[in-house]
Amino acid sequence: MAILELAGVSAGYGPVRVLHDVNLSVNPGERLGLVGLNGHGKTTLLSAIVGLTGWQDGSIIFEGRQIGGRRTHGMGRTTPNIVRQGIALAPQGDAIFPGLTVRENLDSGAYTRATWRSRRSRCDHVLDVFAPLRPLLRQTAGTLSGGERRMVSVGRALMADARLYLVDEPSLGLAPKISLGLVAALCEINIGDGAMIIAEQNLPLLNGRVDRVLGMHAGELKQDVGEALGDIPPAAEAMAQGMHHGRAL
Amino acid sequence: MKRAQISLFAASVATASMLLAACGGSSESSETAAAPAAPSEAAAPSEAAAPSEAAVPGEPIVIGLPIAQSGPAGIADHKDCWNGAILAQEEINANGGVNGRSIELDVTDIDILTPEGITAGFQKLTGDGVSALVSPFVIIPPAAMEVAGPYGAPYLSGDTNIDAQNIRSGDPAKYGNYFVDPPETYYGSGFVTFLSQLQESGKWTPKNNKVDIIRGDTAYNQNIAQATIDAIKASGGAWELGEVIDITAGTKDWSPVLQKLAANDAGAIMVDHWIGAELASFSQQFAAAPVDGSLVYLQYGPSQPEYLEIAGDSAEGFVWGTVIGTGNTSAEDKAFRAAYQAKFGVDDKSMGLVYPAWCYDMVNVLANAWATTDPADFAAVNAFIAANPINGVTGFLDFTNGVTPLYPTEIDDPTKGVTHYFYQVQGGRHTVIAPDNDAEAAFVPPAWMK
Amino acid sequence: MDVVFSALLLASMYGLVAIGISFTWASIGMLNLAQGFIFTAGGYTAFLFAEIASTYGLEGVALSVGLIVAGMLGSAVAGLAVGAVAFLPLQDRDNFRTRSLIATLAISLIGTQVWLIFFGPQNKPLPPIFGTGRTEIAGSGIGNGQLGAIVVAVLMLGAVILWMRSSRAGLQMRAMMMNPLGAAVVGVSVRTTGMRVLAISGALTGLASVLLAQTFFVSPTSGVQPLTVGLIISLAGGLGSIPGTVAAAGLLGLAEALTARYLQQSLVPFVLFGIVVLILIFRPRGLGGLLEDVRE
Amino acid sequence: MSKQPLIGRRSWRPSWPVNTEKVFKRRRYLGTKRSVLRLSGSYNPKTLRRELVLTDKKPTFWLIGLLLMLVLPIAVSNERFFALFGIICIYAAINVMWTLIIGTAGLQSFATLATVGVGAYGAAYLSITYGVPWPLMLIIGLFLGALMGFLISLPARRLDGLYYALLTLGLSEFCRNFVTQSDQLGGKFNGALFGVDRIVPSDLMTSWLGQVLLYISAFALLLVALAVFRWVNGGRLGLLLRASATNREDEAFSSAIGINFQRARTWVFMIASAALGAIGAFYAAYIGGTSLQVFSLDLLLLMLAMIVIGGLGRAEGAVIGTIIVVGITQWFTEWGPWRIVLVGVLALLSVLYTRNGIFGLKAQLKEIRQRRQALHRAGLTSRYAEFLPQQAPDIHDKAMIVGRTFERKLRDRLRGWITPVIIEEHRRKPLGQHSDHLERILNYFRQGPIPDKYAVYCEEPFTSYRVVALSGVPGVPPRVVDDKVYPSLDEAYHAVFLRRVNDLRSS
Amino acid sequence: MPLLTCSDITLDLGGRRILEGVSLEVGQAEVVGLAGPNGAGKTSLFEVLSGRQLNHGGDVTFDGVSVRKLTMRERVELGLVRSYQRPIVPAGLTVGETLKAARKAFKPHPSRLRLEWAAEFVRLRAQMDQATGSLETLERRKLMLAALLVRDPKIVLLDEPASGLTGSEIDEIDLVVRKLAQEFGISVLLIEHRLELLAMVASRVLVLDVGAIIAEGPPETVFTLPAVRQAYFDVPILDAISLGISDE
Repeated sequence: MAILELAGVSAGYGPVRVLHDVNLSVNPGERLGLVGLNGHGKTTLLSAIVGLTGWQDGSIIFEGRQIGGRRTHGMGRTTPNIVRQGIALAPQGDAIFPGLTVRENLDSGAYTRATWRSRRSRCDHVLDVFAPLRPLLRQTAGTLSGGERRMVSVGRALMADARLYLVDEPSLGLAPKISLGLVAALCEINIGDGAMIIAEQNLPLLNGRVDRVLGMHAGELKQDVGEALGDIPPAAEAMAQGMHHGRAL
Repeated sequence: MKRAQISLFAASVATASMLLAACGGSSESSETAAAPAAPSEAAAPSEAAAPSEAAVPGEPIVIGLPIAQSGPAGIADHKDCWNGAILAQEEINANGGVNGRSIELDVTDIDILTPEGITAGFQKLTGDGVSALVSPFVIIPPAAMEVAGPYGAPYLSGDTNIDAQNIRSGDPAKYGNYFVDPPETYYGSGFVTFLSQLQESGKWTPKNNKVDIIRGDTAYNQNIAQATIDAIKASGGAWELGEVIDITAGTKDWSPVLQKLAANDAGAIMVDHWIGAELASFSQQFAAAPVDGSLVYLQYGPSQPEYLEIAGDSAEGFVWGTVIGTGNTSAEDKAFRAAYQAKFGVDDKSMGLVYPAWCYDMVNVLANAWATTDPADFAAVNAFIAANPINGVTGFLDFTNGVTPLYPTEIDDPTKGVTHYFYQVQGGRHTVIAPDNDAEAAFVPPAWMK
Repeated sequence: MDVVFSALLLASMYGLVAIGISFTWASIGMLNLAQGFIFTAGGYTAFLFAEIASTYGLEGVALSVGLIVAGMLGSAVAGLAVGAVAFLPLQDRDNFRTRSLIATLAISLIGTQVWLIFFGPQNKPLPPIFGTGRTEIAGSGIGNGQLGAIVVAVLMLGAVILWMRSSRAGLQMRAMMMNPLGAAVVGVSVRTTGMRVLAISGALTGLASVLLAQTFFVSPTSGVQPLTVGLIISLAGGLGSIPGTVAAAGLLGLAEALTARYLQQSLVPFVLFGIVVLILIFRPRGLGGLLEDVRE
Repeated sequence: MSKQPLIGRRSWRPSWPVNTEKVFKRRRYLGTKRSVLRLSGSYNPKTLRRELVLTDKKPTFWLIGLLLMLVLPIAVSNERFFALFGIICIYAAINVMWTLIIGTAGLQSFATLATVGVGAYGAAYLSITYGVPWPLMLIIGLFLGALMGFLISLPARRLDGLYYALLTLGLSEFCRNFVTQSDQLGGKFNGALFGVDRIVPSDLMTSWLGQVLLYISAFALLLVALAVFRWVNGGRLGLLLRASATNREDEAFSSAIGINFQRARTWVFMIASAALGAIGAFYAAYIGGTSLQVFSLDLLLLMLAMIVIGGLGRAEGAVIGTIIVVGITQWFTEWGPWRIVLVGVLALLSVLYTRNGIFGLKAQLKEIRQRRQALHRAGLTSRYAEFLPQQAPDIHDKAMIVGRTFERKLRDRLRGWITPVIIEEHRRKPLGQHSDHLERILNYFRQGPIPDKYAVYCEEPFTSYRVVALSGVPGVPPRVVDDKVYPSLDEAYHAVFLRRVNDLRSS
Repeated sequence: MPLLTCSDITLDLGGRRILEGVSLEVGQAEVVGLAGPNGAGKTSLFEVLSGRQLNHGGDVTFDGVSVRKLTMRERVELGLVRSYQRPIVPAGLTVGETLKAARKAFKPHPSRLRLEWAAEFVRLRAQMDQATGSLETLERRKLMLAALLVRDPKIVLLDEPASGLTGSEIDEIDLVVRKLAQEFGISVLLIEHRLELLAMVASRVLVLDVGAIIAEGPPETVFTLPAVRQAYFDVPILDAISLGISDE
């Protein structure tokens, strides 16, 4: 049975409709890549799953429970409930708590009553993945660099005892070398029979690391990734070669 | 009449708002432009509100009462006044009214803190065509006089304000309809006189002749403080000014003041502040840590019903005074108290001692005048009130100068003026201790003076 | 020593009121100008409780505890009511800060008049909670009422701050202070937490109300002064900073006590305003206002 | 008015047929480029007749509304009505200036009434003590207000919005305490000063003429306040401040283009404060005195309720809000405390259910309507046309949607036809007779817009050709798209074809 | 003489050293690129050069005079303007009003023709009465550029003008940058992650890493230097990430 089943999901903000009748099903143990250009609805799709859009319509079934449906009221009102059912989101932009220490930030990811007790061991586990955070545990998160913040943000999502991890644009605004490392780390994490969706603009970053890649274009899902990426942004290697051309083709 | 005014206002506001609302955008249809016809039709009835029309024989005579009900100040006193007026009105109406006409009260809310609020309240009443105005204090009397003066109907006010009375005497032609109680400055001179009399009577031997004054921040209290200081100077060394301690309204912690008082150790302490609840708080804290042997005088505030209720046992032994209070010795006073307490379900402890009596008296003054004059003839009524003093529960109401004279400071004859009462809390109730001919009991030194 | 007691009393009362304002601001971004209404609500509830208790002849410790609990409960309920009107419906609308500010203003405008209509303009006293006697400490006397108020206030403040620092719910509230979106993402419901915050700060205000009613009584407008003082303290302390607020309460309480004792009572407002201006000149975000920097 | 032909979905505008013989002369306000009441001449595209069109109804409504406000009290000639509308005018003037501070300058200052109070007390005190006549009082008030504005604007740069708001709130309290305790200003009537030189001599005061004059003076004050608002908000200062509104992004932008928004804010604040000071002096001269209540929190709350109910940041909102609130509180005095409750409820309702008071309602309704349309349209466009979904609501031209939908369908079809066979066919013979599908594809390519259209550039005839892209702008040379050089024209043609095919595929 | 020079810039933010002894020169009508991994301090350097960040060590000279103490706005008046990474435009204005605000920002006000020229120059495709909020990224960037060019600046600092744009949109920016330098003699200092754009327009590229300049040279060669490749392209081991420094 699919862990997540989207049927006819439309969503948007205010007068704007960003997603159009999206159908998607994610299987247990699957790592799914979601690629597409800016503004074509990747973030909105992930936000819709946790109810962070302005309004949405359609059915989202997570582990047999309906978490979507028709909603027009405020953004983020149902999010905490959905998150507590076992979905962890590392949002675009670092939604970390700048005044708390790194440890407190990570702890806050284990918010539910059950995970709260095991937060120490979970924290160790996350620090194994993101080793650079270990010496920074007592530091205030607001003073971290962009890469470290992103690690805290993703690490916080990993603290939860989730069945479905959603990671939004791990590479955004990061230098190629850092983003590559981050994505590689993400893809090595053992998710068991849970699932993970990584939204990413940079297709080569995901190549070969995820089980399946879907494209996103103008608010619709495309099986054909090339169609979604009219212009595939160059990966690091391609950039170096592409310098001699007028534009990257 | 009221309905006409409401609809007049509503129509104009609706029109204006529709029009200005249309300014907000451009694509609205222009049909709203047809609206201006409405207000001029609605305007017609309000012109009928000329005062002369109110006096059709057989119809009730209307007294206007501006009573503060919503603002942050004075509501308790104003409510007292309202009650007193209701009592008088019902008594008069029960006795067949005035010349067969009943008396009616036209009550409106008034914002006594802003000139425009006072103007609005008074204009509401003059617009209704009342035959007289009875008002407890307003904070800014000139604003009220500005409306009431030209209107001409008798305006009986509880403003103890020397400057308002100066304005009246400066232009008697314009403000000849303004009848008031004695100004606040008498609190000062009366207090010093009281101290001297008390000392002479032998009931109290002051430990020293110093007088400390705790001064509140309103002009009212500052005037009283100044009058007290002047009176102390005029006493020729019998009394000596101690320290003047300034406080602000809203004082909750009196300990700094108490510490200063203890350090000064004056023979008499005057708390020149008018808010009953804060005086109650003072009483509580003073009673807990008193200055031994000092006589404490609180200004008019304890007349408010809440004082005794809040201060409770701590209030015992404090002295206070008022220039327009209710006595408890004469038959009229007792009858009034009994009637008032029966009607409003209060007792001696929880009855206001100033404004119920004053407003009760004022309605009676008016009824007395209307018995022989035409209520619509304001000049005649005013002349009658000025020329014919009557005996009320606050004392002898003689408005010869528009101001009732005060016994015993201004005149010596208790039958020729209203009385400056001094009370002491004895056995949990306010007991008149001065002047002598009205006293229920003698001054009893409180616990800290024994 | 008298001055010290004065200062302590003022500081603890100020602290209780200001911390409610500061706390609400920090966690849900709402400047609660209905704090005065919440304050009077606590007072009136305690007053009603006292009325009922006197008919049943309740006395002594039971009465005292009952009064405090009733006051805190009443204010907490009032806090929830304010939340239901000014927080829940507006919470995810744009311009929430301005909107909620105006909504709370309207509530305080309405609240005062409602008290006036139902309870009349008279001040209402509460029975003494800590007795009327005096205690001698270090050579100077202090009323039991004041002493009890200081002790209870300090204990309660300490408990709340400790709870904020160490518990899961505290972490959740602090997380929401920093980043409401992030909090939602980790499963903290802004709405429930917000209401909880309002209830807790309401309860603290109610405590202040009951304790202050010992000397200050309850009246429809008795909330205005605590509100302005609370605003000034939380301003000087740096909105949203709890240690800063406590420090500011101590500083201003001491300043007020010293001014009233050695200068004139009437100079107190000027001195307090001057100190706040000075603080803001040197620290534009108040004594502890670091939080604002990291929020956004 | 002629019969109004409805063309498309153009919004309805009132228009009048004009004499076709005469040249239409646009009347302008003196010294500006604005036409009177925004009347302009235009052709009706349907009847092809000339018309006089009211392009913006706002000025007309302002005119009617203000005229009504002027005439209404005079027509009614009721003493109470004069007083009510007089005080409405003064409060409205204060609120308009406050709107300038909060809306235009974006400073959350609550010291408005404090400034008014300082102007009023200063002018009243001088008038009482030295017999200063009222015109001089206004000037004194102006200076006091400007001084006050300067002092208050000092901390604005340093302090954060909310801190500033609370500090200015404290300032009112400070002023109140100061006046209360000052023996000179605290005066005779519990903080109120009375006996100021009045605008209308007191012997005229009770007459009808005096009342009318007094009211007209208050009305003139409102007009001046509105004029100042218009002048500042619509002028350069207003523009600069709107460019650097309130959030940090806007401020970053405006400092990038060199706007000194701090100075502009201070200026607006000073202007508004000076006006407020003058209004204070006017108030003192109008009422004959002033009271402590100007510094109180209660009045400030009521004022705030006024601008909230009307709609924050708009002059018309300030005026209407004032009319409603002052009307309720000063006219229905017999309702007692309930009328304050009513004001509170109105403020609460406007904050809960409207976006920006009464004047936000229209835009709000419009937005609801638009959102419904946009959702519908977005549903259409997502299936057929090529839009980013975000764009959909901004497209009002239906023809554009139809056009794009057609384009999209066409491209989908053409894309399906592009096969290796077709490409091979073109490679073999770029010019000449082609199969039907290729011909259609080529036709589509030929129709493309000139900007960025690929073209062949001949470096050296018969040996060296390159592919370029046209700029689309006359005088701007084409740019070279890549380094490749083609030896023959046919190969260059085919390269262009391949590029276009590639673009078609990726579109 | 170079138009803009800075020497030995050091900058500390929140207890971290962001820039360490950075010196650079930009000549008249020269296009200089600035590259480097995220967190290298590129934007911070812009903040220093543009005067938004004044608490730094070292000196900034523009057009022969030291502008060390001048604020951003004062530098704008001298002809040193910058853009931002995010395509920010005033939210409450229309396109025309935005340009008008730029024209009227300070005296002397350029003529309206100048404004039209600027809009035309960047090929702004927007109605003058269109709300800026409805513009797309590219048009926003162009509007920002046009607003900057109204003032006839001497140097423009562009912070990632191509981020968030597609290939053909980048071409338009490319064209504008080139014309600025070649036809109007305006110098350009350019931060860009899209190396292909840098390669096309810049005559010289500086590579910044960890707050210091590690390489400088023409774009054809500079990216092939081992130090640059190591900092920029090589797939890292995770432990090395901790060196990254925020440039926000």
